[in-house]
Amino acid sequence: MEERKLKNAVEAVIFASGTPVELSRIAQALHIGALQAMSICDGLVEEYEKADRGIRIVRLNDSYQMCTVEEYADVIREVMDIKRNAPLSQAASEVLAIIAYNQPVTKAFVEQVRGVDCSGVVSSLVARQLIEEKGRLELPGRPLVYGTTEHFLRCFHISSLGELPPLPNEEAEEEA
Amino acid sequence: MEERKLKNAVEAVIFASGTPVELSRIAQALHIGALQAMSICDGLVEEYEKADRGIRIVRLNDSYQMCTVEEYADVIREVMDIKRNAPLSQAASEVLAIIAYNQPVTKAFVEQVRGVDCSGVVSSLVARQLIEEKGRLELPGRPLVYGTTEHFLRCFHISSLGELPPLPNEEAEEEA
Amino acid sequence: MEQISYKLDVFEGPLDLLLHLIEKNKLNIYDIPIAVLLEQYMEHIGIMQEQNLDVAGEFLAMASRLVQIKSAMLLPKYEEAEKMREELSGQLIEYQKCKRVAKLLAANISFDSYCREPMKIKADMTYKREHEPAYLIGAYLAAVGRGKAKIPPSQEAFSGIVQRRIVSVSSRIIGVMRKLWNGRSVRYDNMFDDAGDKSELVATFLAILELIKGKRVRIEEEGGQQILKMTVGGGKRWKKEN
Repeated sequence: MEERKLKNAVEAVIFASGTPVELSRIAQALHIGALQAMSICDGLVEEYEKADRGIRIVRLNDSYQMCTVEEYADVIREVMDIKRNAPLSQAASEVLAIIAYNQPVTKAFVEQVRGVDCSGVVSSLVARQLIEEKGRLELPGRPLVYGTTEHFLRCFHISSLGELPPLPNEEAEEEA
Repeated sequence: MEERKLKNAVEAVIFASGTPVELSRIAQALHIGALQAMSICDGLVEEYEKADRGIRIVRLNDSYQMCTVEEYADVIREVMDIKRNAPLSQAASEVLAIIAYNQPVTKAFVEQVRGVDCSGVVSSLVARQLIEEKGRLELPGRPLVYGTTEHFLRCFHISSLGELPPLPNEEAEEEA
Repeated sequence: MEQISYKLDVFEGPLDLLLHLIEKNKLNIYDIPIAVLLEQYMEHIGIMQEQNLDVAGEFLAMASRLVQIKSAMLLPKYEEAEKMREELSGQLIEYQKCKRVAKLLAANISFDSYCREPMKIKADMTYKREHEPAYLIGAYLAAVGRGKAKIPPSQEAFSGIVQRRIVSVSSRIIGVMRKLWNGRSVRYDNMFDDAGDKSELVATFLAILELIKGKRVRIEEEGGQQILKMTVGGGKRWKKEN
């Protein structure tokens, strides 16, 4: 397939999938190497970005997803008749912060840091697809551990956890 | 809203909707007239067409919809196929096993065993035709009960539920 | 306006409240004056209770922890108290950091970007892989834990825990003794006649055991029936004690 067609095929695949598509799956379906697939995908991301459009492509870990630009959220909500997503409560953002920076982590750990029961908040974050189960610890009781999702990366405008802002005190240490 | 932003907003709306969007809804949400809305939409259709891309916008009566270019249908199908062929996640296999050994069983039962919400996993197992609804319990709320399917038997190389491998503790009880 | 001041009184937990008090009173988080903090904390708990706010168990647990540290500091051996105080201070610093990061997250997270549903192509999602049956055992054990299948208990099993009425054994000791007063003898079975529920039954039984062990009552057999009697003198001693 020629370069132009490959790029179009990738665009079509990312569009059709809706959910994030792994790079490896794109490469496999197009019978091309992972490196070539990556360069096509990153090229598309850039092209969308530059063109100032209503939709864009984001990279989330090793996956790509097409989504709308935030600016047009009000119009979308009106046409599709959907409600604005409630902002995170203080409790939810605290739990999310602990999980984001310590993952994978048990609910018990989160509760120890916050000093209160967090079951309700944890399940609501799972329901909002910001965190998910990441297996169990080989400890008595075999507790579940949680981590953040790709949806979290997208909502936070980063491509990987490595891009999370540094913790406040780490910054201070660096300055010192 | 300036012309450029209007066009972006329309693009975002048509993308996010998935199903065809009526011109009147677009005009209403953008607070513009039907004629202006139509000229923006038709402009977008043309722009996509000219650019030779993987996705395009089509007009159906008075609605607009974004879809992939037919040429790339095979690649899309292949990517979706790879997705459907993805192995069961840890959570999915746990839920499947609990249902297999305790069927017919409610989602609430599964959630009590695992200690977490399982709605997403249960519906994905239904979509993958490994489990199905098996009626309702005569209890308050008349909860649905789930059981495994015949497709499940095939995937796990058994011809009936009686052939499910015995669980270790049941074995121990029989020996005792 | 009342709404707002009410909202200010709601804390995420005891650590949140402690941080608030430390900031308000400009206390040193690295060298917490426990007595001052405890006093402020209790005052606040009192206000919460006055406003009929639901004071969660965690707040009360923290109160007793502060009391414990404070009293340990009165002891000549100070190290234990110092350790507890450092632990609390460490926890508060950690939580303070968590709050800062949470603010940063909340400020930068946006739910305004929308994606679309996967395109509906005729593809059926039927699972295409195959597994050996033993795969299921592994998954089952992973879910319930090796060895014991944790099957959810029935609804009634909880009622005993949730709705249990606490019946003290000593109250039943008094009840048993009353029945046997003045040398009366009572059939063993009849001792349980007025027991309203399981808790009371158990408490009565324990009370009888306790009394037999203390040689206050004895069980005799009369005509195939178990009769409970007070041992000589037992009654008087019991009366004196009361």
